[in-house]
Amino acid sequence: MSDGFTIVQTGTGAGAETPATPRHVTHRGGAPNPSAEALRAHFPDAVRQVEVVWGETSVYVEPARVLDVARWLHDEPGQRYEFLADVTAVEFRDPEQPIVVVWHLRSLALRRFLRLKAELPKGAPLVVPSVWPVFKAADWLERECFDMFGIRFEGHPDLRRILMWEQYREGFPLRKDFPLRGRFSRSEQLRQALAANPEARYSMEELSIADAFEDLPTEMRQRLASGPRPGE
Amino acid sequence: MATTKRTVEVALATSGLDAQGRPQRTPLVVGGDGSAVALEAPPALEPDLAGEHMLINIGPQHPATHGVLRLVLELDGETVVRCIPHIGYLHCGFEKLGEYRQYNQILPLTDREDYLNAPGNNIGMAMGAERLFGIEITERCKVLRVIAAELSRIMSHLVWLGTTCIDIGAFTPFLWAFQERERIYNLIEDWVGARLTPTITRVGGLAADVPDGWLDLLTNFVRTFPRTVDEIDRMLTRNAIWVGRTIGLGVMTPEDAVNYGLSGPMLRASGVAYDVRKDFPYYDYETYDFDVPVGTNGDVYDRFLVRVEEMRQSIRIIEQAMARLPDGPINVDDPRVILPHKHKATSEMESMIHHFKLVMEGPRPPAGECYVAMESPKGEKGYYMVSDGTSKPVRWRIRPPSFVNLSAIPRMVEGHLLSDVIAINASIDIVMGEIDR
Amino acid sequence: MSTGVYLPLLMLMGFVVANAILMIGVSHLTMRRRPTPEKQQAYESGIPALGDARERFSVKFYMVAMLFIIFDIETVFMIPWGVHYRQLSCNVPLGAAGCPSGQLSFFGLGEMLVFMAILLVGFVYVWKKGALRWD
Amino acid sequence: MGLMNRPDARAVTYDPPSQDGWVATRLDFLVNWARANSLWPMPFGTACCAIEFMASAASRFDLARFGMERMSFSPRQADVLICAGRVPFKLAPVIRRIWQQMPQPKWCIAMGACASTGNIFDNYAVVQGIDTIIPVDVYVPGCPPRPEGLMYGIMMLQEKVKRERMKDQELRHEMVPDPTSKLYIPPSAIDELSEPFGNSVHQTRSGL
Repeated sequence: MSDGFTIVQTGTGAGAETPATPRHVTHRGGAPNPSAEALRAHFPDAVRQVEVVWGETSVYVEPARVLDVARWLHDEPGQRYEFLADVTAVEFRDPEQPIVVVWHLRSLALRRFLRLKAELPKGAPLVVPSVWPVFKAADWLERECFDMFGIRFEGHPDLRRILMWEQYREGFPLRKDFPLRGRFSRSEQLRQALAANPEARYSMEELSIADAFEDLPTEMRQRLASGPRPGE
Repeated sequence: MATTKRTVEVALATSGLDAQGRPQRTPLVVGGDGSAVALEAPPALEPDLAGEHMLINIGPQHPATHGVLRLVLELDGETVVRCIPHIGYLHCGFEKLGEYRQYNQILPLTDREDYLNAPGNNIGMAMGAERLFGIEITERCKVLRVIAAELSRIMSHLVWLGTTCIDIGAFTPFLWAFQERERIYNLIEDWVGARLTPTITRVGGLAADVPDGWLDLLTNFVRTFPRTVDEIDRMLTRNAIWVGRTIGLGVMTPEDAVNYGLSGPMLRASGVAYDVRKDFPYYDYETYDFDVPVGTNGDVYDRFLVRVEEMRQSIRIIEQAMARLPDGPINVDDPRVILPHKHKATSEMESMIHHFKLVMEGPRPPAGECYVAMESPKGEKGYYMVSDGTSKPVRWRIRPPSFVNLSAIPRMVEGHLLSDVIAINASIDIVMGEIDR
Repeated sequence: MSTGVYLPLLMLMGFVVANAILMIGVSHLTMRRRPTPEKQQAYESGIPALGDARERFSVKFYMVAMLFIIFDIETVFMIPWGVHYRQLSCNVPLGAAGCPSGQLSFFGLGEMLVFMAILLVGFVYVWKKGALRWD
Repeated sequence: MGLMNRPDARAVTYDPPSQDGWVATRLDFLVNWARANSLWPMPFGTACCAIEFMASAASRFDLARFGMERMSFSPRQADVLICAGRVPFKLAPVIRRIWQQMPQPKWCIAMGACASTGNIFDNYAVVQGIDTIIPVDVYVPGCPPRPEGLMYGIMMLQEKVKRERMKDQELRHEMVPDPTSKLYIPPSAIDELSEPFGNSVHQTRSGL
């Protein structure tokens, strides 16, 4: 039994801001986070735009370069953004505006907050590199983002639906074109939910674990062996 | 790219089929440096003596899963070889509902999302909306919100303590904890009228001011509550069964804890002293004198110690907050957000217009976005709101601490015994309403 | 006279057995069976169970169970020995409680020590053979 | 038939052929009295109502007074399924399966507005009332209902249990869902039951 880890204090990095309750935050144009300038210097082509809204710095990044930026922010001794707070997406009401994927990062050592944004035009397929190799926290966050918005994260080990059941037919609920009460009638929704066949409750891994493969009815076995991976 | 067991596992399961058409599977284990290493059969036993792995469901309807969580466990005898959590059994589309409601109508949603920390959620959501409007709330409202947040933290820790004790086998602390909870319920019921879903705040202020005589009840509670905490502490901290069942379980190293995005008591028990009230303070928390308990072993026992100590620190904060509670209005007098007073609305033309606009359309923030984080009993609870100038947000995102904490459960549970799975799962303090939103 | 001693014992056994039969029998007779396919299936927290429970377990579980039975019965033998320990320690068959001075012997104790030594040999053998090794 | 509007006690109807004999009524009384006062609840607690259910089972609002403090988490020994909390569609097959695995006689209390009618969650993810899935005996309103409200619901259920007669046949029927659609009431009834009402009718998205 190890005799305990050494306690990691926050705000020990050089130039860490002193904690203070933000007062009179201006709507736009506050002081940007120093990391934004460092990012613009280090990735001139990847960083498109930096804006400060209500005191928080947002950096618009080239979607393809998100993983490199995240890895640099995480490993760079001057930045040390080791805490990934959230991965989510925003779809605006007018259809032309692209879907924005948002990463919230915190540097505990320097007490800094940074928001990375990647704009995905609606016409093209919604694909973004996954930051899972750098932040293990992104595993479920990205699965939920896929489940709710249909954004595929390349490099994610196990991209399946996490909130809805895997054979969910109605599409991606948080998209603006998805009606609030769902596309089907209530009885149809209930019928689909109740009729979800047994293997819908077990993912492929579990079936292989239980070596229960031969217990399954034959027609399900063919479907499993040949059918598309659920959530594809 | 370092592949882990799941990547290779899933690939194998789908493509590789052996002669009888069954999926071929060689169990793989994450090596030290993250590379996948084949798990050879334990050498000690002859191959034909090795038992087959068993798949069991600690499913949605289970007394020890603190809600409708489902853990599928692959067991070798009693040892957990792999744990696959399934969530989503309480997914009620909160974020979709948020896009159809005005800001004051979203507050009742926050009560029902993390139902153990309802006042705390209301405060977080109101803080986010006020940042979106650019409003500064009054001093009295700030201090009352600090009191409500700390009471809510105590309530949430009491439910966690009660249910974890039942999971590990002690029933009496559950009754003690709920007896104290009923006393906090009485306080909040006197204040706002509801017990579990009070919706204490409004955008720009509070639902109601504290009734007179309430502070004496609060003083009485603050004076007698530590006695119960000491009683529970004395019963559990050096209890051989409790210590035996919790020490050394589900250990998370500080680097892993930060990388897996853990926050709150889970992170502090692993030795990382990150507390949103100290590092990204709000409502003048930096002026309150309280300390942040930090564990050094990152196991279930340390999480217990951290949470019990946090209850005592909350009492200290409430005492200081009561001492500095100023008089004055609780609502900011900004007509865009708060309804003007009754007689002004019926006498002055301008107030009537404000009254009408607020009631019909609801407050309308300028276009913009903001992410506001607060220290909920489970961890860093964030509200990310994007507004396009209308009275209903474009996106209302909740950063759920127990969702991210729970995602680390396969890492914590594998290798332990079946009964330890229950103790580790209880130590994460999960609330399924917040996880599945 | 000798059967009188056992009569209450037999009555107790009879009452116990009758009680059990009555409880199961009456409820079996009056109950209306309504079997449905779902009711017959196994309950596993609300999810259809997969695979069956009769998996092949590692042998170490059975080893521990058997060894427990052996050493448990050893302790069972100690109970009657403990009750009659005083009689065993006297050369003279004893009516009253006391043992006449000078007649004390350690026959009872010795007898049990021999019994335990034999089992101790068995225990050491099992230990060295590795049956108790768990992981 | 709430407790309040009991039939007028003074009016006595006496019609010997249609009523049971002395033995049957006494046996009914004994069985119903035993069942009503020892209902073992199966707490199907999903969300906030589960916390209020725990509070009513704790020492201040003691459920033990109704003989209900023995929570049976397996359907095999349960008499009452208390659905405390909202039921999403992903959970619908689970609650249906647990209800079917409970032995007769069994009853169901839908605790809270979410279990009774889907409450504010009138959206794609939540079942609009568990009576579209399983037959419900008592609906307890409230969000969450106060422990006193839950106890009033329990007392009404006990009243219902005491009124049952062993000879009336259509009491203890197992629910047989339609094999293809797996619904036990016609789809039109489900759509009509799940129709939005009250505030959720005009949940318009367009921000004014």
